[in-house]
Amino acid sequence: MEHLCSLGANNKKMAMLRESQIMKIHYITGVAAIFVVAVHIMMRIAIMPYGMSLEYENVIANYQNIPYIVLLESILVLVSIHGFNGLRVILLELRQSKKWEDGVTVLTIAAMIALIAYGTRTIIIANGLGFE
Amino acid sequence: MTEQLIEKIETMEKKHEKEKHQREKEYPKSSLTLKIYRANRRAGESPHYDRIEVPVQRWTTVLDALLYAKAYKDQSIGIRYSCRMASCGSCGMKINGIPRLACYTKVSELQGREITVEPLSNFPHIRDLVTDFSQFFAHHHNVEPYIQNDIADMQEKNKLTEFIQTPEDVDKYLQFSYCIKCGLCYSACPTVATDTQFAGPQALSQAYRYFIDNRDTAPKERLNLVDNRHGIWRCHFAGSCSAVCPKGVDPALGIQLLRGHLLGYSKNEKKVAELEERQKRD
Amino acid sequence: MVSGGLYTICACGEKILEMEKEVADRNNREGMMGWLNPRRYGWERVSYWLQRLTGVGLLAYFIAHIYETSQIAGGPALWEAFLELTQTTLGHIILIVVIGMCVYHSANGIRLIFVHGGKGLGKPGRPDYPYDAVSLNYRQKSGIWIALILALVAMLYGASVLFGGE
Amino acid sequence: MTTIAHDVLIIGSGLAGLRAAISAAAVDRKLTIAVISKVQVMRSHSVSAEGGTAAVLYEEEGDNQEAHIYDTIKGSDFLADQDVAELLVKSMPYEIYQLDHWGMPWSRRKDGRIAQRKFGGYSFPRATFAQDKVGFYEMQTLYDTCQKYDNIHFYNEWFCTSILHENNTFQGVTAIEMKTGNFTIFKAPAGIICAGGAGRIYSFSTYAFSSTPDGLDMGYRAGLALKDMEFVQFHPTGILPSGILITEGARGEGGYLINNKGERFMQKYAPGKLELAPRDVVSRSMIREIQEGRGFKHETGVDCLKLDLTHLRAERIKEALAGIREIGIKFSGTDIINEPIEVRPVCHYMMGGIHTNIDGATEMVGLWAAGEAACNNTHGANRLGANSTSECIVWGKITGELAARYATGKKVDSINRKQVLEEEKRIYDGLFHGRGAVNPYEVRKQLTDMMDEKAYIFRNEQELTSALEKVRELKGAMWKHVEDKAKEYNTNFINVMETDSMLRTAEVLLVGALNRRESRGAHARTDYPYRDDANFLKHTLAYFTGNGGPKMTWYPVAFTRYAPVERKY
Ligand SMILES: Cc1cc2nc3c(=O)[nH]c(=O)nc-3n(C[C@H](O)[C@H](O)[C@H](O)COP(=O)(O)OP(=O)(O)OC[C@H]3O[C@@H](n4cnc5c(N)ncnc54)[C@H](O)[C@@H]3O)c2cc1C
Ligand code: HEM
Ligand code: SF4
Ligand code: F3S
Ligand code: FES
Repeated sequence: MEHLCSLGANNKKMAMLRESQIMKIHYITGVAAIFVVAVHIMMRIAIMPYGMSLEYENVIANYQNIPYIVLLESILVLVSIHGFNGLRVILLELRQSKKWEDGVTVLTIAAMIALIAYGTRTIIIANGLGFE
Repeated sequence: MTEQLIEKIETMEKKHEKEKHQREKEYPKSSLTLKIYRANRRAGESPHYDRIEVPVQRWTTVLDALLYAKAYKDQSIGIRYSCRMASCGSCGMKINGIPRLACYTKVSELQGREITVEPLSNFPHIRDLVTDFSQFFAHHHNVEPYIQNDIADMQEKNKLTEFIQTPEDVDKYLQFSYCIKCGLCYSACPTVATDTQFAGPQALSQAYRYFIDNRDTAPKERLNLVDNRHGIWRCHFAGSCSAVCPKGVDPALGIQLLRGHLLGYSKNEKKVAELEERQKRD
Repeated sequence: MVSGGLYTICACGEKILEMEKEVADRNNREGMMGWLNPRRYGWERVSYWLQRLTGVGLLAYFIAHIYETSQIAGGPALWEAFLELTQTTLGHIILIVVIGMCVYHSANGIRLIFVHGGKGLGKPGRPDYPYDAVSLNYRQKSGIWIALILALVAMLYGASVLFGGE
Repeated sequence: MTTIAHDVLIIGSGLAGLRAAISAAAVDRKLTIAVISKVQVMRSHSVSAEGGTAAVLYEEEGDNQEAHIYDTIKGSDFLADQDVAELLVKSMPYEIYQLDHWGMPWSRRKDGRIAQRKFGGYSFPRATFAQDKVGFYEMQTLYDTCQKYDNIHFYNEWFCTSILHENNTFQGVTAIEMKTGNFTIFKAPAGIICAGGAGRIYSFSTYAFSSTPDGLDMGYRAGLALKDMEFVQFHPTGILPSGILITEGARGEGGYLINNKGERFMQKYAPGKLELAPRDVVSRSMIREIQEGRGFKHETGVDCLKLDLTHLRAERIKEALAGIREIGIKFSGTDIINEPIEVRPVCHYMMGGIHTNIDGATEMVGLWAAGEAACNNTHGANRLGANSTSECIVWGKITGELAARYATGKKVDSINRKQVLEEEKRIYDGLFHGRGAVNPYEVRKQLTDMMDEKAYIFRNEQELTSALEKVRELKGAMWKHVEDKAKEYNTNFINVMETDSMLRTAEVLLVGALNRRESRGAHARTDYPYRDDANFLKHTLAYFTGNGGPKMTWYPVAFTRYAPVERKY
């Protein structure tokens, strides 16, 4: 049955991922984020007093620790994906036009990539700082 | 949570309900004021409120009051109504700020001596209390709300017989087919408030109604139909649809159950109903 | 041919394409004001709004946090200078709010992940008058309250760590 | 002025209209079908039907079609056309199953088959039901099924005002789009009037507020005959003060009617069937009880009796009569599980309508009528409960198909411009721009209250005559004006047009009632208390004559196998 309805038409536009796949990723990244963020915060307060953990040497020392780097990087990726997709959802609901929707999609993806790149840069540099 | 706490709250609410009933029994004959939203955009009339005094009794509904006002105070009030018994879905409007059916809301249930009536929000406004439902109906249309089955259209030559459906099979979808398309849920939903293409609670719960009916053989297609940018994922379980639904449809429930299938939490175990062999009649 | 309506409709939906008009008609939409109004609609509506608010808040904090931590690349002096900027009373208060948001958003998020799949909502049945929606049950309300309480507890704990240490 | 062309026009979107649309659309997907309705399509009055739809489904369990035919004819007090009743009964099982295939949530028995319950006047539990919202679910099923067809076009909220015709051939209709107020011409070679009943000419009535006789009146003004209009069914159980219906299903499930002595008084009047005697019998019995002082007084001061369901199990009520319970609590303040509910006979159905033959064809070429607006003589002088939705569906299907076949390959070349101008003059000059001091709503109220009083269950010469005088007086009063001058969604204008048609239809009804000097079925005359087969075993026809009263003639009843006998239950 050929129906020219907006739902069907929208389906055609969604070339990359189905909305259900996106939202599954949203949920999974959300749940995963809980664990990594929890570990991250624990390390801020459980190993040494909070104030101390923020001292330059301690922070740099952390960046020498490979498992910790992995942790930070995964927080970065998971939370960025989750957060920017969340933002995309809210913005998509705000206005509806092809221009706006395409813009929102491109911008949130771009912002996500930029943030991940920027955060990764910090990790690489901080890691490098320790070897000097 | 502790069961007791829940129970306590529930009994409290029941008591409150009972008191409301009592209050209503003692409702005096009197009059009150309707504060009616008036506007006719096309004719260039800008929005304002009219206050009209009407006599009321214990059983007077807001619709009765409005029709009285229309007949004897201001005949130009624009209002949509038909069945006056909460089964056609015409008379949805915001009464004291909440979407309700005018014919299903007794003035005695409302607090205060003044009742504010406004058109449903989220529907394009036409005039006074009347709004345009075409987009709402279009959303309903878009979820393909009919049984899809090769033998849905009976051939007259076929043996006359029904699909075998147990009462339990019926109960799975019956609640959702209570929907009278009054649009209250659509008016209450916060996503609909901003997303003009979101299918909305009514349409999505109807998608589930046909999805779970075991006479239907197109569950996959139905899931695909709602799985898109302005489809089922734009429901964030705000629950307001179910809070205002006058018929107990609980669209929020239908939507989440349908999404359970999309997420793979639930499997569609429904066995397609069979036709019972029967003697052909003349 | 026309029939009544903005988005002309036939049973066929022949003209429903009009719904795709670049600028859809927003006449009488509640807009962002519609996100609010818990007064009218109960706890689930509160949860809807808080989940958004905290989500966006967390994202904003997260971006700020990435920027903040990037200062480490500038060497010890810059890092200390920046720490001074953030380790103020205002900075601590913001951090406490973030903790609250994070806990609420996560706890409520877990609830939502179940609910969005129809878990914990009860079963459809034949509604009895007066109709109470089974989906708006006490399990959901309790879930929201628990998330709120957990957030409060976490904020208190955060306050004790941040302010208590001085 | 816009002209909209289609192949088939369906005026009215109740059960009959929607069923007709589907069957017409299925004939040929290239035909375009317009469904025009003065309410939004799925809001038609049919959604209010509660109790059931009659059909013979379980022949293996003892039912048979012969019995259904005879029950219908006997219920009609032998005024039904017997071939028509037979067609109804034979077509129904198919329709029930077809609805099932389209998704109708019929209530089921334990074994998964369609359930049926007892209904008044039947010899077998034959009312197929879906809880107590049968009409609603049927409407929903048909409306949703319409969504399958891309050649069905819905015109929501277009008010039809007149039929266009030339040389006794249908050409189209004129209509006003309520949203914009535009006057528009629809043209099509074929049309079906499915505009429903006229019950709002009574003020104590189960009907939706939209059930005014504008459809009937449209046909009447176009020269079609109105048939058997004097037969108005009064349903025994309407609640007070609104007149909302408590379905006969409540008695089918085992409810009792009691008087103020606590007696099940139906034992006196219909010992064989008790509460499940046909409606005319039960209603008359109730009025007798009231007249003899055994009624209750409702707090509004109206006399009534009580319907007792408290002896039924609460689960059964919640299962099969949930809607009624809701209505009772909401609109009458009574929970039927705990207390008997106050009821009174209430205007419920019009046996009469536009005169058609067994195929639903009217006297005009290219025009059919189906549903309550039509009178194809299924119900005679009294309809059995649950037979009306059946009739709507069966003749919806038949007329839809016939109209579509007829329309295939035809086109309307030109329409009768003169009629269009006349119609414009009638409604715009005569009503919209009219002048007068009398409030049209007051006229409506006086008319309906008067009908309640003088053309109720028991009638007599004197009251009917004074009623007729009153109608003519109201017709002449200075009320024809519309206060609201806006074009957009002008319900004031619509209401005035409705009132105009109500007055004309009420007149036909009263003249018919005066002429029928006998008591038959729902028409009970205290001055002629017996059935008179020698003089009145025939249908009444009324033709429009302009401003004078209707021209009345008679029309024969079709018999096949059943000779009239005395009707006893
Ligand atoms: C409360 C109640 C309960 C009932 N229960 C039962 C039952 O249990 N079983 C049973 O068999 N029967 C029952 N009946 C009777 C049955 O419901 C009706 O006879 C039947 O629904 C009539 O359907 P219809 O399609 O002819 O017209 P309706 O459903 O009345 O529809 C009329 C249509 O015509 C349209 N229309 C009218 N005038 C115009 C105009 N001028 N221009 C455009 N459109 C117009 C209206 O908008 C509407 O769409 C019940 C009736 C009532 C009142
Ligand atoms: C820590 C950083 C986090 C950020 C920056 C973040 C950000 C966001 C944003 C912006 C939204 C959009 C709000 C909306 O769609 O209504 C959102 C939604 C959501 N988040 Fe998070 N979130 C975070 C953590 C989490 C966690 C830990 C969970 C829990 C498992 C979670 C679960 C959810 C859920 C379920 C939604 C709702 C999606 C919906 O309603 O469709 N989030 N989040
Ligand atoms: S789901 Fe409820 S509120 Fe929404 S349209 Fe249907 S009946 Fe109305
Ligand atoms: S109110 Fe809206 S967000 Fe979902 S639960 Fe209901 S559709
Ligand atoms: S008038 Fe029909 S629902 Fe209110």
